Amino acid sequence: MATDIVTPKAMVMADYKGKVDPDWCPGCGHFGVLAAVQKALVELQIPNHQVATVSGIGCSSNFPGYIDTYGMHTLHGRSLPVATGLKMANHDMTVLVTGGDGDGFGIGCGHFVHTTRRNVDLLYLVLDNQVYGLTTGQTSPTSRVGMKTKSMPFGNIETPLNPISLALAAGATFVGRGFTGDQKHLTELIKRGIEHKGFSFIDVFSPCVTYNHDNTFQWFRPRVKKLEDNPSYDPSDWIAAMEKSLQWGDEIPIGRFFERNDLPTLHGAEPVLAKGALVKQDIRMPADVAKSFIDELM
Amino acid sequence: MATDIVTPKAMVMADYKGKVDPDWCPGCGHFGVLAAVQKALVELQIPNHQVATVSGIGCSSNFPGYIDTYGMHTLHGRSLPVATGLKMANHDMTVLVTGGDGDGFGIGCGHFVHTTRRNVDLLYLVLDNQVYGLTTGQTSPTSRVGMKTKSMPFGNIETPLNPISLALAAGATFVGRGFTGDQKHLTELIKRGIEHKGFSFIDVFSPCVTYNHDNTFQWFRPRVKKLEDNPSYDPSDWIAAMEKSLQWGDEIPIGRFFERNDLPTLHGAEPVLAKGALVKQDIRMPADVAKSFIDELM
Amino acid sequence: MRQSFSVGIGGAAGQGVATPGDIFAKIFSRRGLHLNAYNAYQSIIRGGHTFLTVRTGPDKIPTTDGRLDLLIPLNQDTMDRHLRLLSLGGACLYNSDLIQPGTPADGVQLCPIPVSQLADLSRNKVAQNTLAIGAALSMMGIGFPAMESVLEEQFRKKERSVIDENVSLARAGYDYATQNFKPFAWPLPTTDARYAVLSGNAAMAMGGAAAGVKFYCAYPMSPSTGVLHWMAEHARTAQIMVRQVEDEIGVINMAIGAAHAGVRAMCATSGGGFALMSEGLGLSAQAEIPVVVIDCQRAGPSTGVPTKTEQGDLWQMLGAAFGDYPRVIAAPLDIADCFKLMPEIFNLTDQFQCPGIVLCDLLLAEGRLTVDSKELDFFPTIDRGELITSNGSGDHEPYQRYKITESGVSPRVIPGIPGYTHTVSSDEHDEDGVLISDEYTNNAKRRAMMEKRMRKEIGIAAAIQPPQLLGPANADVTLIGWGSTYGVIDEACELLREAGISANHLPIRWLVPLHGDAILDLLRDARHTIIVENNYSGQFARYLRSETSFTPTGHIRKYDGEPLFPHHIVEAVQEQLAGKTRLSIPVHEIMV
Amino acid sequence: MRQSFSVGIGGAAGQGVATPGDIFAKIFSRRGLHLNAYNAYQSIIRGGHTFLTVRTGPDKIPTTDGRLDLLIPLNQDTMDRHLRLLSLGGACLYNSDLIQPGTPADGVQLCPIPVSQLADLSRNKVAQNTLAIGAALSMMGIGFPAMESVLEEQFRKKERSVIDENVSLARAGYDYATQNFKPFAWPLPTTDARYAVLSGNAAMAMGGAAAGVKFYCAYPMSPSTGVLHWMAEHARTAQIMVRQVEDEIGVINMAIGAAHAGVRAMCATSGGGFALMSEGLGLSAQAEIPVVVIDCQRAGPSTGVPTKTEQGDLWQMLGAAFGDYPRVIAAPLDIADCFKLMPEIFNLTDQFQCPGIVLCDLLLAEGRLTVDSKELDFFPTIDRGELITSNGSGDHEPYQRYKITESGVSPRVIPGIPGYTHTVSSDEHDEDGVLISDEYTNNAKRRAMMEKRMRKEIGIAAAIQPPQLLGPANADVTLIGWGSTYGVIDEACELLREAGISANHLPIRWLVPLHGDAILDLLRDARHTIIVENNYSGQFARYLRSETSFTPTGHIRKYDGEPLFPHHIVEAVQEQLAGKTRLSIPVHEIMV
Ligand SMILES: Cc1ncc(C[n+]2csc(CCOP(=O)(O)OP(=O)(O)O)c2C)c(N)n1
Ligand SMILES: Cc1ncc(C[n+]2csc(CCOP(=O)(O)OP(=O)(O)O)c2C)c(N)n1
Ligand code: SF4
Ligand code: SF4
Ligand SMILES: [Mg+2]
Ligand SMILES: [Mg+2]
Repeated sequence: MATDIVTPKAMVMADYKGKVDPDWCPGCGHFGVLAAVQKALVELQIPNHQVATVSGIGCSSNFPGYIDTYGMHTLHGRSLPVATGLKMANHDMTVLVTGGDGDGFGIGCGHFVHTTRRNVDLLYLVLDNQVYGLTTGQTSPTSRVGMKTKSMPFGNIETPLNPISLALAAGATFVGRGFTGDQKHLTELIKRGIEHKGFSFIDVFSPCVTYNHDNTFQWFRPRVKKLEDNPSYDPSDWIAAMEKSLQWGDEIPIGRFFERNDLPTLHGAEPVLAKGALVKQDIRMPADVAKSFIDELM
Repeated sequence: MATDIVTPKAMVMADYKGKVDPDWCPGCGHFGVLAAVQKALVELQIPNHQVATVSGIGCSSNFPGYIDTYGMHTLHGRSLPVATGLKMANHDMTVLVTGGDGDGFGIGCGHFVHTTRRNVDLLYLVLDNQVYGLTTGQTSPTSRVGMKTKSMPFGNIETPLNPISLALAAGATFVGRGFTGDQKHLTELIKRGIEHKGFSFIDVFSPCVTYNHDNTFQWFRPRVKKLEDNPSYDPSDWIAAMEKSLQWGDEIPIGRFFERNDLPTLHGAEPVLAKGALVKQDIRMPADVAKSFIDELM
Repeated sequence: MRQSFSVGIGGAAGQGVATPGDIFAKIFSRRGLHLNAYNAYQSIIRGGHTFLTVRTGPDKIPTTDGRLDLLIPLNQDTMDRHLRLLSLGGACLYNSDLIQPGTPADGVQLCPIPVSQLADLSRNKVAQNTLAIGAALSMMGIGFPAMESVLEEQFRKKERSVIDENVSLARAGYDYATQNFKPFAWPLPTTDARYAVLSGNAAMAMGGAAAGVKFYCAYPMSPSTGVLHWMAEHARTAQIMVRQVEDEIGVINMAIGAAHAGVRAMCATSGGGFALMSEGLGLSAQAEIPVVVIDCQRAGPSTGVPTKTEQGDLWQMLGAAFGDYPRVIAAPLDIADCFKLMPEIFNLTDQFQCPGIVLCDLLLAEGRLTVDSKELDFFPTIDRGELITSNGSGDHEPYQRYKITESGVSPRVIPGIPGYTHTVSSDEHDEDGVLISDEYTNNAKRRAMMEKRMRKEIGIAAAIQPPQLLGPANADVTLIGWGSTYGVIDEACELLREAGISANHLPIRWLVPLHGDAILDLLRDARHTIIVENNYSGQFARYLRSETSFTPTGHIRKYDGEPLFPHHIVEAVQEQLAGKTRLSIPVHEIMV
Repeated sequence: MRQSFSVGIGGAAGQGVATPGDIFAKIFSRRGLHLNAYNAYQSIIRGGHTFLTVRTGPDKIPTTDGRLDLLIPLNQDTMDRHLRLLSLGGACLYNSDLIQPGTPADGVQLCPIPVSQLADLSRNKVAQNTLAIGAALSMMGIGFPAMESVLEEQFRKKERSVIDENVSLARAGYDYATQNFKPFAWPLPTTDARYAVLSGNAAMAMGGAAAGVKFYCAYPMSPSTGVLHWMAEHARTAQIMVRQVEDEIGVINMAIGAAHAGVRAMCATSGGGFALMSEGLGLSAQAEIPVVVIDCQRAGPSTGVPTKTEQGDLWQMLGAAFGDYPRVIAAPLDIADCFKLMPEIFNLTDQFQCPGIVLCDLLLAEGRLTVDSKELDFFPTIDRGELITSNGSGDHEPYQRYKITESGVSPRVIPGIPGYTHTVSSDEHDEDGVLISDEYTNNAKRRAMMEKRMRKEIGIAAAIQPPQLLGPANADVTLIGWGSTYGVIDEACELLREAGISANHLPIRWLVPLHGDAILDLLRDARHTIIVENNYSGQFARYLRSETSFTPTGHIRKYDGEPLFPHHIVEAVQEQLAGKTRLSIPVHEIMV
């Protein structure tokens, strides 16, 4: 790549405003997540052209269209492999991945587990509304037992997936949970997630005001309790995090469940990238390397 | 279905012998798993026509061809959804699913998590050799860091997946680990897994003598330690199981990590199946039901 | 021209366009009128623009049209976009408090409703909708009691006060219109018939239930989700097990598992989900386990335009899964056919132990049509093919699952029966089901097994009806369509005849196998042939050519996401007969 | 007839068939001889039956054949199956301690080697293999030193004693044969040329590396895994990031992510894995992100016959992903072309920002061929198309990712550059990348965007070469093939000419877009046309017909998992010219 002209300037919220306004339903939880991400980027002062926002398909996955970065609106459930490819090809980019609970834990579940264990250095935000929003309200993998939807009108009979325990079991090096209704807390969590070197996962309660009448803002607000408020909670203790992940009911923990910083990231562990971002390396190989390949065949 | 003529007789090993002998490499760990399954079925005296053995693709997945039951050799990674469909349509069958670590934890990972949380009543045996056997030796999701294979000749750089913690996190109601080198223990574990009502998962160390030179019979034999030998280990304690799942190295636990029996199975939770196995129900609906469907539209 | 009356209702998603649509549909169908309804909407839950057209009349209404008799804009945007769809004799009913009228064409009646004078808006946010319906009925010459009973039903789950309020609002609208607006020249007639009103999705779901489907699974995907919703809602009464699965790969494989266990199993999706299912079709074909997949096409490529119609999946169906294998692919011609086709395709897939695909599209899947309830036969012929359901006396020949037979069909057995254990396989195998490739590779056996499977194609072709030419024998133009273009071509032929051009119609319902020779016979003497389809590249034209070498004189195609209207075809035929072009791409007049 | 010599070596998997094959290949190529090798094997790691044919000679060797000059059976099974492949002048070298000879054809020399007398079997289990190679070289008239140096290399990673032992075993075999067996009538010549020996998989991997691939990912699947293995082994020297992914869906999407970031990205799979990738192709097309996918065909349907060749994926490629979209599909003609095609297709996909598919098959992917190293050009032209790699002065027009242009191509930008942020999308979108379907649905914009994308097809067609007719103009028969049938048809034409039938050859390399008009032109005066392909249904014949209405006079097809041999074609042409049939299905003579 040739050299770019960059006029350094302080990033403000307006710099992250997308070309169009979100077309989410008024009151949708996703607005808050968008705002928190934009605030986090402003606070971290990351220039928008150095950020890639990758999503799948869903209401939540329309996110890249509403934030002014290099956006990719990919296939339902496939944001993580796309984001991994992007990060491996240019690890100088800050990579954010956004999507829904259906996108990430349903159809995308396999990628979620594998991207996690690979410790790809990106922040994965699941805008978890425990329902399929864009397809007009079906059960999702995080819908609670008994919840009635168009696809399970007599109530869900499947135990929901626990994203926090799953991420921990898959070897995530940063696991958090946020609530779109607590902007300050969420923004801080997102900042930490971006700063973390490795795979950061944040499950964000982001109520669907149209299709989820069980898990609403009103339902969550009195229940969420910040882990940060408990001074004895140690986010480096994996077993403690696992134990906390089971808590659900009158009290639901949010915050940073777990973080470890001793594992290499995928791009860090790859010697080929030691010479810099792949996209900035020479597209041609040295002549002697080419010759060695032919010599092997003679 | 019309009535079948069944002459009750005691099942013996020969009754479970498949049409052809396994074409696995001499010494392959998979032989032991086959034998243990056959022994377990004999000990439980389950008639072979009441058993369905479903697999994906891989050396391990050739299993159904070597045991005389109703077998299905399906697609790579897809054994669990096929088995779920089969079980839902005829829950009177005993359903065994066999496959490899690539099949189950790689391409099949999403189905593994979801079949687990649904508590489908079947036994899922992963013949885990930490390598892709049939495709002649590539890294698998359970290959250890540093292991050299044809696809990662400089050594694996990805943290392996931990099947035990993953199954626990996904909500498995029975989680075990066996070693093909300990037939008696494995057979007992399989028996328990078959008898368990719900999703039983057993990860079986089943060394690939051709492509995995790191994790061999010799490597495992001194390391495996039976949980059953530890009287204080309580397999109903999920957190304890999680903690145990982390153990790897000089001592590697095998045995029943976890079991709970308080959750309904998927077929048990479905009212439509209360009238008996779906395949045995009338294919025609009652006339008044048909009429009610039309009336709704008028 | 068949007599019909079209109402268009538009607004933002969430403004309640659906309810007036439902109310009109009920009122029309109970009057013994036919109707056809199509909703042009966007992939957005609230906001944006939605435009519902309901067309009704005493004869079959094969399609909606761009010409409206009545427009009910629920917001300014709708007024601005669609007023021009009204022509002489038409009327526009709108909330004059909020909406500025545009300049209508000559002879169009603007009917402002002073909503705030007639309703207490603080209590009912959608008062304008109910007022407008009441007013519309008055202008259509429909008595108020019809409306009252439908409102009672529509809101039956609500409190009494809600119902009463809506009835009184409708009454107010009705009376206001009677006093202030000119009724339509053509009061809506009544007939003694009573029709069922249903969508293609409901029809396919019910057709499946009628065919004896016991296991249905799906992953939500527009425009196929309606099948899941019908199935889920009626699961307990119909005794069908309905599962929502983690993805489409799981869906097809779960359906195959259930089918192997012996029940009829079905699933539905759209193009992107079908791509994920395609590997499973190969399994169904190779293991010889029948399964039926519904594909409701939407505009592509990729996520494309999720809420828009297209016939762009044909080549995906033709190419689904690698290798050669027998299968059945059929495209229902209309919503009634969505029902009727299901038992037929289940019988074929059971008889020939192969996958079956129902290639539908958004237009039919989400459109609504009146259907004579007699056409919804819940007790059709069920032929499960050669299926061993019991071991009889217990004595039988050694069982070979893939026995080589003349027909290519080998008797199948329901797992659980003593004495018939065997393994089915996605790998090539011998007659016993033993894997050829893993046990020993024998190219002679491989060839024989390929030929056994492929022989089924002969049986399938013999079992399905060759297509028929509809209309006069010696027409000026022959219009060839497939699937959902049936209705629009049917009406276009009528309009053409009125315009002095005799037209006939070759609708294709069975796509694979295709009766190529029969088609060539039917087209031999055709003077001017035009293939009409809703896609860019002429997917059917290319397929027909691949089977027959046939090339038509011209093409009419559309790929803007919206369906064809009859007049699009008429105009295109006229320009093509005049020699102006061989490819017409009509411009859509309803902007949504 | 071109002079050639064929060796067949057979045994159970794990008996070490590969090593003698490698040694012969090295010895032949260093003698300046061409060679072509094909291994018929089974999906089993140990046991079963494997049969490797190595054919060599001073001219290009386009294919292997069923006729052998030398058979080396490593077990009884091989003797029993394949002795009949030898005819007058041929010889069979076997371990007389273990193997009973069969009854050979007239003039075939049986050459028993008393292995236990010549070797200490307790020390070397594969002694029979090395003895046989030594003996074979002696009979072929090759001096021993050639063998010695190759053995040194082959075992270079082993201890000195192992090398010495092998050399002395080979020597013993050599001397024994010199004393006891009759040398072949045709001693293998030498030339001054030196060839590289490589498989199609290695060629495609190297071609990709030469094209500048920086990111390669895959999920293992036979017969494409060789590409992954080459890439993995050479990743660090070539500075290519190589990833093994959890499944093929992840593969294509990861490649697309890397491609979007600005590097050339590639992946490979086979039919079943391709089915899973097909949804991703639609993303590549709609988001306009170039990506290259290699599909190595194997016999289907479904898991099929994983170790056997077929050309049965064509329609899967044609139908991959729903909707209409531009793309490039090419089938390499031989192993050298596997290399050459890669930079060409990368240039096209970069220029036209669309997916590219390389449709290879097991025959080429796993076969081995001598290639002049000059044909392996590691510094080909690289054209990345309209790619913005810097913001220049920082001043520019507002950037529109999907700007509507005459060519259909809109300049692409590498993410990370200031001032060009935008969103790419799998949903239909406007010029800015804003989602049309979610923001507002506009059928005029949708149509314009479809047409913009599809206009690229014109540019692609202009950029690729129309096919050429090879051979005499006025031939008795024209053989039409695609991809890997190139070699076998080439040789068949030569044999036909020798048999008095003049034949020419139309090989198709670019499948999509297809130069239909050029093909029709070339075939206009053809007297007798036959399409030759390795599948059941004539997938290419059907496709060609769909594009041109052309139907050939006859077909030669094979679907037993094994490739065609030249004499199969010759005999089929003869029977077809004699009017006996229009469809020939040759029977394979090598039973594996
Ligand atoms: C392969 C495929 N299957 C199904 C769909 C349809 N689809 C679009 S979004 C969605 C689910 C959305 O739910 P979620 O991911 O939870 O996001 P939300 O809308 O709730 O924010 C589905 C099933 C699709 N686009 N692609
Ligand atoms: C869709 C698809 N991708 C890839 C393959 C190729 N394949 C066959 S078996 C296998 C992996 C086998 O490994 P594992 O499941 O661990 O079983 P093992 O052979 O080690 O017992 C792969 C990748 C396939 N059959 N289908
Ligand atoms: S449907 Fe639900 S998730 Fe989607 S935009 Fe509306 S409130 Fe948000
Ligand atoms: S390759 Fe490995 S897993 Fe496969 S049969 Fe041989 S030893 Fe067993
Ligand atoms: Mg959601
Ligand atoms: Mg394995």
